[in-house]
Amino acid sequence: GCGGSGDDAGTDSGSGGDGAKKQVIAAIFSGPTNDADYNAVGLKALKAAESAGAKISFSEKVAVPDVEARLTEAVGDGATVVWTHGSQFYDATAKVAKNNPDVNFIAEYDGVPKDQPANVWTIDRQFHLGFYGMGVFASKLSKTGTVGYVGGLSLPFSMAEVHAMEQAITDTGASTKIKPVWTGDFNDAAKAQQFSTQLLGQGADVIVGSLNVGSTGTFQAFEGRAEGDGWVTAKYTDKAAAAGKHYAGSLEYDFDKPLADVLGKIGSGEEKGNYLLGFDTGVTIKVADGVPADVKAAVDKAMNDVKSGAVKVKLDTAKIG
Amino acid sequence: MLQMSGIRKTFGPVVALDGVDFTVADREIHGLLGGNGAGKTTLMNVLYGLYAPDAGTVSIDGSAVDIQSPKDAIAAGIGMVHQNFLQVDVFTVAENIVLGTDSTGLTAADGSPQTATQRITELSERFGLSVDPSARVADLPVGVRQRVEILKALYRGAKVLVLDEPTTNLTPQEVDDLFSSMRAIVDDGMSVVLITHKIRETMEVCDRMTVMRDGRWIATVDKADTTADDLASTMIGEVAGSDADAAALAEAAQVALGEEDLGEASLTHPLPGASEARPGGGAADPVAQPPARVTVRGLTVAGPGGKPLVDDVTLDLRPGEILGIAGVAGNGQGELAEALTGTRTASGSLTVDGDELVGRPTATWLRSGVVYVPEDRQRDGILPGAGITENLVLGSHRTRAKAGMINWRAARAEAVEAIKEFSVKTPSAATACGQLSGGNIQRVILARAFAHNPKLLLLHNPTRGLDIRSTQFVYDRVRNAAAQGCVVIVISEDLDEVLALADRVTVAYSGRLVGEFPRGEANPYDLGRLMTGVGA
Amino acid sequence: MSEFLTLTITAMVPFLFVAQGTMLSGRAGIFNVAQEGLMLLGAAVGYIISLKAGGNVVGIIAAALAGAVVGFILSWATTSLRLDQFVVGLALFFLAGGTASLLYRVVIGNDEPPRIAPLPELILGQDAMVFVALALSGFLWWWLYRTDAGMRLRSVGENPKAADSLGINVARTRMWAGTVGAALMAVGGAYLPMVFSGVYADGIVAGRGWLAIALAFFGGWRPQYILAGSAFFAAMEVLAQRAQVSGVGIPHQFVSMLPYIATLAVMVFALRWALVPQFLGKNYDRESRIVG
Amino acid sequence: MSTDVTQAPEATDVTDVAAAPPLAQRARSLAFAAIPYAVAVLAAFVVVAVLITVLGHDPVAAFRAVLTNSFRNQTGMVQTLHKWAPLTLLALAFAIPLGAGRFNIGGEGQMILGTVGAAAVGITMSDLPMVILLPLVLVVGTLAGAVWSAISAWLMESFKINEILSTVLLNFVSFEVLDYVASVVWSDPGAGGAVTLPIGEGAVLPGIGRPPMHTGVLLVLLVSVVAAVMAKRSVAGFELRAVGLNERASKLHGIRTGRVAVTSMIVAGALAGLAGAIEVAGVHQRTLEGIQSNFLLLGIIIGLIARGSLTAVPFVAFGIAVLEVGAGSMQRVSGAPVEIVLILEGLILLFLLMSDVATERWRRARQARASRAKSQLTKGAVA
Ligand SMILES: Nc1ncnc2c1ncn2[C@@H]1O[C@H](COP(=O)(O)OP(=O)(O)OP(=O)(O)O)[C@@H](O)[C@H]1O
Ligand SMILES: Nc1ncnc2c1ncn2[C@@H]1O[C@H](COP(=O)(O)OP(=O)(O)OP(=O)(O)O)[C@@H](O)[C@H]1O
Ligand SMILES: [Mg+2]
Ligand SMILES: [Mg+2]
Repeated sequence: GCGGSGDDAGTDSGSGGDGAKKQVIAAIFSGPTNDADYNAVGLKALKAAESAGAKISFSEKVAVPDVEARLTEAVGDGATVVWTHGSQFYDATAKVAKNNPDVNFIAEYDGVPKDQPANVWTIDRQFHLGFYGMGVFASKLSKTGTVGYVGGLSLPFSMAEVHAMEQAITDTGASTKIKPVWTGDFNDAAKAQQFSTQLLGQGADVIVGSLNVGSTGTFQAFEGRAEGDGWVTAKYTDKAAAAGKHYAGSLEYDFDKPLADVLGKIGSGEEKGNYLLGFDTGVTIKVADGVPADVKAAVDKAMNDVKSGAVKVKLDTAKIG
Repeated sequence: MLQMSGIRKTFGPVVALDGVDFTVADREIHGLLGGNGAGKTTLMNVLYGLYAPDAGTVSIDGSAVDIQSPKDAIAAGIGMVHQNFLQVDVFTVAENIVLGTDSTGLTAADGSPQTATQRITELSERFGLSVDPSARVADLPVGVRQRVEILKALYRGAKVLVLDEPTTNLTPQEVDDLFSSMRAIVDDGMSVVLITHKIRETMEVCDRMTVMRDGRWIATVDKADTTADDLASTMIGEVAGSDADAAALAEAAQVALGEEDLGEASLTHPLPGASEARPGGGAADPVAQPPARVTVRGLTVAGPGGKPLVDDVTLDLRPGEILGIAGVAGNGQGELAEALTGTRTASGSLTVDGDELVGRPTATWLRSGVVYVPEDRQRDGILPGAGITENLVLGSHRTRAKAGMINWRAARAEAVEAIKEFSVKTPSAATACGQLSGGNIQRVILARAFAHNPKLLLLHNPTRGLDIRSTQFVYDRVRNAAAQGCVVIVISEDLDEVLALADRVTVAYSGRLVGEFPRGEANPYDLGRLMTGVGA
Repeated sequence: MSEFLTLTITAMVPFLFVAQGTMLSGRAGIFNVAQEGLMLLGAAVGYIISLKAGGNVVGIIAAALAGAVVGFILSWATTSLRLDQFVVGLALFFLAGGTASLLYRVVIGNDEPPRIAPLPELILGQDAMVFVALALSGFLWWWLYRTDAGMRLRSVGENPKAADSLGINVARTRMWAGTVGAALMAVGGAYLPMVFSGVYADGIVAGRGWLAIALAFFGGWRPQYILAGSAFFAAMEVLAQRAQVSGVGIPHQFVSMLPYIATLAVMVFALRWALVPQFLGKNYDRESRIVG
Repeated sequence: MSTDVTQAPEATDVTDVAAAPPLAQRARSLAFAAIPYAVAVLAAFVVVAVLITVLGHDPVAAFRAVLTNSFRNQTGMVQTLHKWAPLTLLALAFAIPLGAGRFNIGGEGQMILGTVGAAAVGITMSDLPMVILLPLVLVVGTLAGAVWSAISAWLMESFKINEILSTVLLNFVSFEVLDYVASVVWSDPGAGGAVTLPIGEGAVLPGIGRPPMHTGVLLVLLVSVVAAVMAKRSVAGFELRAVGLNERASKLHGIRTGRVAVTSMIVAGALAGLAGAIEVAGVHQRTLEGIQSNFLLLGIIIGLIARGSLTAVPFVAFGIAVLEVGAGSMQRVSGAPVEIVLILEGLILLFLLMSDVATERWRRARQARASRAKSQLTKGAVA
């Protein structure tokens, strides 16, 4: 033990404040918020919440083993809503949430978790939906009929992405082949460059990146190729400026609306729920200008089909490779 | 030409030099004498710029020089051969010699400097210091490495050459060669400072001598104005004033003086605590011979090229017997010593009190009372970074432990006792052993060896680098142990030492033991022939 | 040139710079363990300066200077103050890594980072730094084994006391070897954004600094073997990637172990070259009798 | 490297070496010894404060977070102790082989294997009752770590492969092992990272207090006491140190040096493995990518700051844990960029080491003055 004298001093300091229900939001990000990627998207949403009147604070570059400490401290400092951006943080979030029933938590999770605490909202990113569209996109773009998929870790969501792309190809009646590879690190651009180069060398002419800052490596692999000779896509943000002339577009995620929606529900007393991320709630495939119009049309159609329910994308996390 | 005055140097609480004055004249060989820890090495290290003095000045040819580093010393014409060689093992002889000089003229041919090689060859011929410039120093015997050290200094055009106990590592022949080289060097216009414990050597080669004691200058004398005995008593100091002590030190002084007729001397003047008192009595007492305590049968150490390093050694040693093994270095003594003490793999048999030990781990040998005092004390004898207490515990740490735990309080108390008993010069029992002077390190090793209550005690060059007083102390201790029934083997390149101590003398030659002389029947002449492979 | 060769060479270059830098410091006795941080700093500075000054050459020089500053601190703290080389190295790893991120944050802000121009190809489809790295390896070999200064440097790493007793300035030798070595490490880092990504990111080094230390040991701290070792390691890496791209039917995690396990396997059969400078990582104190 | 030897009381007279100084004096000298360290930390803060101010944030808030986070409530303390436990074990895993002159840079890989072993048992045998499962989880984790370091030890003894090389490479191999286990074998499909399924209820280390501190902390406390006693007093500890100080001499005096070195590596691996098992059973209830955090580097730093003294390791580890826990919250509290933390930690380390040198120089200068004065005095007396 560590001294039996104190009752927890910090916990209720926040709730006793001014009568207005001003939310105090603390966010946890896994990487640097200036990554122009997943964490930047998170910070943007947080800033939007601030503009809407909330008080905010955040920690970035938080490693999984440290997240519990950061969460507890945030609660201790009077946060009323704590948001962990990245589904690797779900477990710790749920654990801290159970210990702090007075505080609201927002976590991310791919699916619906078991034993979700009563004060936790989850955001389900449903990456497979987006990648269904990417499957159509890549398949349409490819002239060689081989598409490279470059992932980081071979996680279940990554498997689901590849399977969704395969489903899209089958649904559109194409015979495009997907070659998936995993670099072992979402942020290692050098590895991504090497893998992409090899994929291109092995006949792929479209690279679909499912990486974070490692994606710059996939762009670099096209260095020295003529314009129009192959395409590369990205995830999470618009990367047109960094990617160069082979950039076909990106599967973009915007958390402004999801976060605002969930905060709203929490404000209105709905403390637990699952928020689904999809083409109707902030996800979009943004196609670059140079891409042929028929491709763009096909992508738009795919997005609409998924949104309307005309197409059911299977969540398949079966192992590949 | 060289003058050091008022040199003071402290290491923490230790005052190593206390206002020392020292002068060297042109073209002289100047002996620097003194007991262990007297500060000889420290004084020369100050001269060479390795130690910054707390006070004092150095001047050369009348003008003061500021020596901050060896670079300055070299520039001032000072060369030094250190007590422990300072060589880069993986470099060749030539590379070691030219290292640090300007423009060595390296060629691509064999990585060794061409012009430099010429100069080295020329120097080595002129001063009789033959070396192979392209050999790797790690592969060379100590004698040659010694020459490399001297050549290093000569190559840099030293005017004053300091030799710190150069003879401890050399065979008698090599010592003679060294001395003639020194003469040649002086004839060439240089001066030499020779640090040694051997009065014979100083009397043989030096023009003047300075004696130091306890970090202070005691006396500087001309060879013409002194005798070996005078020098010995000056070195030993006030204590020598009392008759009892003087008598006790006489023998060691004799060894130090290196009197040629020592073999006889030891016969005609039986020394205190000598053979008669011992149970085994060796050859001097042929009537009541107890059975052998240590038997060695066909002990052999395989060598790399098929030729064994130790070749079929067979011995029977009675309790209390002291066996002396003489020999020129490099005849397998080191390997023999290690084989006899279980620190090197060997075939054959060795029993102590009937227990077969060959093939057992070293710890078992130790537990059976086999104790080894190795030749290279820095490398093999101590844990330099550990305190004296820990060093004294080394080897007995298992036997003294209870339930796997060592009682350090008791060990410390014992260490304090041992430091007193063996007169180890140290600020405390916790002082790192590596900081002690060469002689004091040996005292620690001996204190540890005797604390084991050995049944077989093997000493390899036990008094190398020790001053007269310490040497005598070792001899007394060895005889004492023998008197209690311990079998002692003394391997030494110092013939005088072997003759002074041993009941029986044999010679190591090319991995074998050749010849055997009971006490008193050995004479240096016969032994010398065996040692060089002429006799037997 | 075949794709395999090209990929191997490009993968080798950063390792080569960093491992040779490690070797150069190490042969003088300075065991630098801040590679990971120095590479990050080199990458950040190289990227930022290339971007702002509009040229890769300036970027590389700036990266080298930044690395040199860190190397100077390491050398000074370990020679003049005799601080523990390992701890100082790790402290500088934190400092350099932190500085890299901070610089990037302050200069680039939250915007999407613009890409810098890649290193132009020189001949054979290889960029100039490839040739610089190869020439550097050759030069280091020549310099270490064929010049007086090289011999002096080696003596300082093998037996500083002997070197000191011959008038060689141990501290000064270590100072500049540590400084230049660190500069090379930073150059190795600067290569990454210029060739692999076009931009800087915190994850860009991804453990390559630690691998470079292993490669210095792998190459027995000798420039010629480090060249061979880096080439071997890079080739194994590319081979493992090739296996995954072609699909070999084993989980890619096991395929990715190849370079590490192959390196260990080679070491088993190559005991002979596994030398380490005697005084690697040990500070020298002239007045101490205890070696190390 | 052995402090036990070199830090012994400064006695000038051999006879009083055995006597320890009185307690009060020791306490006072301890307090004095702490001053330079405090100054060092302060200096680092001053430098960083300037930086924070330049960047437009509030340094006072930042530092309040760093220093008080661990102590302001029980939560902070529990977090600190949860960090302390693996840090101490990893520091021991570095310091123990260091005693024998071997550099174990593989604590990270050994810890990862420990988490994998622990998770494997905890997941596959999740139905077993706690009395069986929990010890099994800890033991298997420990063994897995030991096996991993045994590979390096074997390569070191049998093939003379430098242990730095092999441990660094094996760390990279262990990342792949963890990746395979956490994203293929027992992957948790909902987690957005490489995370395994949770271990069984019976594999969880019980907590005490509120918020609960896992009992692994007590286990580590026990381990560090045993390690300290063993290092100071045991034959094994002595042999370890002897081998590190002079391998040849140790061998000649009956120590099986190869065996000592190998054992030290394996013990180190076992401790790192235990750290992994405790992280699994006490903190995460699963293993996951990144679970090793930066415990390896911090462990090395702790081991080196403690100068290989196993007694000092837990104390230094506590200091580093306070810093780590505090520094982590700095950004959220003050808004100062997170990189500042790295810079602060680097500076604190550098200044800590420098303060050592400064103290030593100051002490020597004082001693030299004193001894000169004394010699002047005696000379005067003689004259
Ligand atoms: N570097 C050092 N650090 C600490 N103490 C030292 C150092 N060098 C010498 N001393 C101490 O100074 C004293 C003089 O030592 P020095 O080596 O000069 O003696 P010496 O006359 O050469 O003895 P020996 O004949 O045994 O070699 C000794 O007490 C020794 O312990
Ligand atoms: N006769 C020679 N001709 C040309 N080059 C040589 C010759 N001998 C050695 N070298 C080169 O000199 C360098 C040192 O050679 P060697 O293989 O002996 O290294 P080493 O001695 O083991 O290394 P170190 O001296 O660093 O311990 C190598 O690059 C080797 O190729
Ligand atoms: Mg001496
Ligand atoms: Mg060589």
